[in-house]
Amino acid sequence: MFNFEITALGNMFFGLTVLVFVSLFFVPNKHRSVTLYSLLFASLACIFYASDLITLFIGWEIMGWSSYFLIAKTADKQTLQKYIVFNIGGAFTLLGAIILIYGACGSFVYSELDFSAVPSGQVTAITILLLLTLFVKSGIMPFHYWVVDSYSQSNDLFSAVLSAIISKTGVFAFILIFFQIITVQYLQTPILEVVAWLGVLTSIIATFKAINEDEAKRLLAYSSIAQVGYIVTILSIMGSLSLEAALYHTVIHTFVKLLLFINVAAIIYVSKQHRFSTLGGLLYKYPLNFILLVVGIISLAGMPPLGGFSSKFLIYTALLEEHKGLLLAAVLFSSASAFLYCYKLVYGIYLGQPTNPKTEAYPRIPLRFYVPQILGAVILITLGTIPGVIVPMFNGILGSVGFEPVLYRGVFVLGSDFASFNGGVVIGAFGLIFVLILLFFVRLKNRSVKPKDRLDISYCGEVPRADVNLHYGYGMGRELSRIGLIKMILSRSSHALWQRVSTLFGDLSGITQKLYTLSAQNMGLVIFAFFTILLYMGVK
Amino acid sequence: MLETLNQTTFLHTVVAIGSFTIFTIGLVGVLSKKNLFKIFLSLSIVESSLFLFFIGSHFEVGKAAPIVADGIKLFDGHMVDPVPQAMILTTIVIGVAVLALSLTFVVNYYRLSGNIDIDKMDELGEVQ
Amino acid sequence: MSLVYFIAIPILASFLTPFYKNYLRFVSVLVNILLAGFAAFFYSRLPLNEFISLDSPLSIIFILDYVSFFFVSLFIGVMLFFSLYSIKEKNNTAVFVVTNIFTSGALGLILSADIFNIYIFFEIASISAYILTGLNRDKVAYSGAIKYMIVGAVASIFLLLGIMLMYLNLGYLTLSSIGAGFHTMDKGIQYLVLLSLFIGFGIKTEILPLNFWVADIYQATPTKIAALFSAVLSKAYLFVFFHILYTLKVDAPALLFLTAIGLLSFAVAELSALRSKDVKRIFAYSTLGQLGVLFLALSSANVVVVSGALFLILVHSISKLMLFFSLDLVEKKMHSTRVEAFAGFRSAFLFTIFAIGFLSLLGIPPFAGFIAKLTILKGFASMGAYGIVGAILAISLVEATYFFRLLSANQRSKKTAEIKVPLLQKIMLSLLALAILYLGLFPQGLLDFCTDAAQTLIQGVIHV
Amino acid sequence: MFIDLLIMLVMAYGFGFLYYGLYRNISARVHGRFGPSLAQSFYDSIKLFTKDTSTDFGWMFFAGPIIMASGAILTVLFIPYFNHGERLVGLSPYGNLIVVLYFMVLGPLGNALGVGSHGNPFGAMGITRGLTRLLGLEMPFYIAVVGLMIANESADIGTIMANQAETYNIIAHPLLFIAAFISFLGFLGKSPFDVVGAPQEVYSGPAVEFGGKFLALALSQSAIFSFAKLLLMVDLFLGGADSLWDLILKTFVLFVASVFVGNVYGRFTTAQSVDFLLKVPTVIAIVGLLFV
Repeated sequence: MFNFEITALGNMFFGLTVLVFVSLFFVPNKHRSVTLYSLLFASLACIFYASDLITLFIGWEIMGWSSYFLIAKTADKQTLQKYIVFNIGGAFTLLGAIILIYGACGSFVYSELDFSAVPSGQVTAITILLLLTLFVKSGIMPFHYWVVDSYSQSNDLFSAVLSAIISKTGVFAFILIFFQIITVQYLQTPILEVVAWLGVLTSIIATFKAINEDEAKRLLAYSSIAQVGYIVTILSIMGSLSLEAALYHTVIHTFVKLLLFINVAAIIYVSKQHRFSTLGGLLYKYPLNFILLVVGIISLAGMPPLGGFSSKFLIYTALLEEHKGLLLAAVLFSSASAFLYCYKLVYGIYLGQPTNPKTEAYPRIPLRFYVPQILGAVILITLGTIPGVIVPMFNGILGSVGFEPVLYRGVFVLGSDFASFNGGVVIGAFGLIFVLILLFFVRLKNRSVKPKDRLDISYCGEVPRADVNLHYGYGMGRELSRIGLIKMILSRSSHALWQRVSTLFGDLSGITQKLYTLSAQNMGLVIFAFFTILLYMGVK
Repeated sequence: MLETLNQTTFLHTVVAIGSFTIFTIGLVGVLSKKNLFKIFLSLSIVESSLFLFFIGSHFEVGKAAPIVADGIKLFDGHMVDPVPQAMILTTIVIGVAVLALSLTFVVNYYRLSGNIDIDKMDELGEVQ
Repeated sequence: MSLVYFIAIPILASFLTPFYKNYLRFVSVLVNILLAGFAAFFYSRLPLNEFISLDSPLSIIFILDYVSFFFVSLFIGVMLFFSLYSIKEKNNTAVFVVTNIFTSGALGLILSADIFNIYIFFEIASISAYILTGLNRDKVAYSGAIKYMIVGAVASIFLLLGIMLMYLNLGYLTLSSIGAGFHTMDKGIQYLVLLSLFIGFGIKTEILPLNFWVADIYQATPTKIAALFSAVLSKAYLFVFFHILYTLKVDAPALLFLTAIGLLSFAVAELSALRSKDVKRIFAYSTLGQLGVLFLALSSANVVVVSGALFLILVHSISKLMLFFSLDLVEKKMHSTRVEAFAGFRSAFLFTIFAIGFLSLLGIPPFAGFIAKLTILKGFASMGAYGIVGAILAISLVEATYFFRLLSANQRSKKTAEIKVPLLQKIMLSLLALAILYLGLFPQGLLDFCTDAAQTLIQGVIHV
Repeated sequence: MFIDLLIMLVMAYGFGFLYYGLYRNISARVHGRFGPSLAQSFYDSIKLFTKDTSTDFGWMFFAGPIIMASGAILTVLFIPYFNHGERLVGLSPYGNLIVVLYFMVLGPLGNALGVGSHGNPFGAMGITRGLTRLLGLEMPFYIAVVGLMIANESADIGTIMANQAETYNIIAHPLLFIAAFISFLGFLGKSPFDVVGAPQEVYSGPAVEFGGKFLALALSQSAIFSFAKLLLMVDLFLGGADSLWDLILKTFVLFVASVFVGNVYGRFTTAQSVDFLLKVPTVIAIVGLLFV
């Protein structure tokens, strides 16, 4: 029943999983359940190394329910309900697709699946079912309903796993199924077009929702949705370069989210606060944590000279090469808006003035929190400097799914014929300029004075009262809701839709329940009536 | 006239109509009476109508009852089919047993709840 | 060796109760072990026909082929489990008296190959079920029993009608002869016969719209007994119904009608459970839903689907035993089966058992329910019936909703009572859970047997 | 190589402050008064560097302006000055247009970090406004640039420049130019998009706590940065420069155009400007993109 096969694609995703799990092993957490984490790990291995659809499905389901029990320790009932309905639903659409594939091709084994004789309608049905599964797992709108609550309410350790690894299983399955199994010639272009736009709309909407969030983990959750949205968009281009871009972004996003979630977890661990309106001013208390967070958000925003830029660059290039101008414009819009939530994250936690009088008394962050963060930071900086270093691995994957590798011009250079850049020069130039200005500046430094206290600021010519809130974290991003388009995005929510569906089923249930409380006599009436109806139908 | 009455088909018709009437009476009783006793009795009547129909349908004019008595070793063409008789006998026994059991339940239920009206049995159902 | 022992031994054990009144529980275990031994003895001699007394068509025939062996061993297994599980209940002689009769009724139903005997065992099983329902001897129990008896009486009336019509027109009682001669009958009579059988068995196999009484009965019945209803009784009727149907070789539209009814039954039952606030009723609805799936799978006349259905019967029996028995422990502690009570207990062991049971019922790997569901869906896919595949999956989602609601209710509520599970119970329940896991990971042997059994079932009873 | 880079930097610094001085003069004339001499802005810059005291809020406050200045200088170094030139191309062979676009936001982010680290809420407020406005500014500009990249099948600035030997992009893609020019106004901090730094709106915005050498660095980088932007516009839409005079002429024309437009309009609030930018120029740019 279980059939496995070592593939380049599986190796990459499993490698990421191992790194994330091993580094998270160091992080202190009171909700650590060895059984469930091992099950989850095994199920992920099962997914990444499966060689038939049934094994994949088994892994998928075990992942689903073991995550459920991990979340269940901290999340509230409604969140759990959302989680399970969407994830089991997604798994069932996967099973439906698998059954359809079996009906069409007569096999479950990847290598035996041949779609050349399958009618295109059936392939379309299979595609749509599979896409639903992937959309649920990756949180593509409008199937993202479960994501944010689950990410934010699960314990801090598991949020990182959810965002860094579990959201990537959707990406993995997309690559596996649409690049390797149902190859591109059997896919319908309009569907791919829709997928691309769904991905990018998701990222735009999620970005603005993130900007509007007051809770650090919810912000990261929305950001996760947005980032996976890019990956889905870029994957739906179905080209060699786009696959490389997607793989690159997957790697980057895994480490960015690992870093950021653990960073926030560390802050929550010491401060017990998780809202921006009750955090702030921790910069000089936890400088190392701050620097790591900055590394994370620079990569998240995709700015040079760190690794995030490399993957963003590939995404843009891939879209440009295919002449997807509008799509690229939309990606850029979302990408540009991402600066705002990145800044909110760093400002809300570290910058500005402390909002909590107890800030001074916060304990030190245990060193164990730095293991995954430093791992992430090292990888991100490395990938910024020598962006070409992991390209050979991607080329191997491309080769194994039957695509021509297009990148690789040495470790420092990343890019295709369309455009390329030299990561070493970029980071070197930046570093050099930075150091030169710094040296020049330090010569002037002896003429600086320190402020007297935290209220010694330029405040319209007065000294602010001590009880005035000098932290702007609560209001950041409020301007956005005054802008017509963005206001429209922010005021809408899929909550009402899903709520209506849930109410509908509840009402239906109420009606059918009434049937099951019939008295014996009415039951007899039903039986005789049924008999008579069938008799009448038979006679006719 | 008497010839007609004595024909098997005619008798079968009479039995069919009669048992159908009884069946209907029983059915109406089951569905309309509120007293638990009456409902079970009505069920018994419905059952009886079936017995009557079955036995009546196998009765043929001029044949003896299928009783193995002295000197008769074998069921043959002079007797009516013995199987229905055996079946109905068994069924009647079962029916009596079921009726007895049900009446026991009704009596016990009445002792505990003081209620014998089927519409007032509200112990079961969805909790709110 | 005779097949009659399967029926005679348990019923005799009950009738002889006065001789060992205080030790009946041990006797019950012994009886079931003995029956299990018989089953093992007969396994190598399959298939088997046994004629008692006269020649066909008047003889009494017992038949033990692959499929009836499957059910016989399943039921003996369940009853053995039940008797072992309750071996410490000293003051509950009545339960053992009736359950032995119940065993014999259910086994008789499976083994009989002539319709009048089927009717008799149908009644024996029903009567023991009525008594079991009323066993609590309170208002609720009697109320349930009365309801059950009224509906049951209607069912037996219809069954009797069908049997009489068949005998009137054919003059046979044995299944094989009836199967051979059924299509020589007048079309109208055929329809009437099938209709009466459908109503009679439909009530007992708990199929929409004949199943509106079921949830109330489960609620009235002692929780452990409800497990027997769910695991044994309904399955026995289900088997006999399809045994007869396949023997009569009914035409495709009739089977299609049954498929539709099964699907509808599944949907309505799962939907009703969504809002229910009583765990016992939720389990009852879930049983109804699973029976709907079984009904629709068994009526497909496809070997793969039917073998999946047989697998599901086994898995469902095990899961429901687990769930009802665990619920019984909860009920004893919390004095209620309401969802609030369910949410309030604390016991990691019971929680795990519930979780495994739910996951298996939902058909989620790596538990055995998944294999059953997969086989059924695979079969439907090979028939090209993708609509049914979609419907089953969609309705399963509703099922998942309420099962997981129960789990999260327990996880996230304030705990009011700690349940200590006695060692015996712990071992027995763990055994069931392990069985589910084992069958989920290594299903092949059982699947092969199920395929043989499915072939036998679809073939119908043939006169050998 | 290093000499080239140094020349580019010095030129950017010189022209940046020169144009800043011109801007002050022209604005003054438009308002009907006389502005300061052209040298005044250079004096200001050097004077501020030698100011005696400035408040220092810790190392992040210190690092912020440096990152900002690094971003501006990096931007200049990655934009080639001359067409087909061997000289003064800086580091542009190692980067491309996308890299440059991202360098342009590196500065503001560094600034944001620095500003955030002093405890003044007005600074953070100004930064939020700045980032929000940036979001609006980037949209039309990016779409225009994307259009050019698609039209030229390359993201290399040199290639885009070289391809304009026949027709300038301002003529070939007028809609893209209009869109880019509107956001260019905002990038330069000209009316009507100058709300961020305007002291009347929020009490002095991002620069609220800057003084002395911090302000000096901020001013210098802003001068360098505005020249970099002029240069980029010239390279992308006006075919680049063949000689030094060509370079001065083209940047000057573009600069004067922006000054005049800026002086005519009033000021948008943040929300209004983003709204406007997302509606008018973005739509123009998208239409232009469809023509590509």
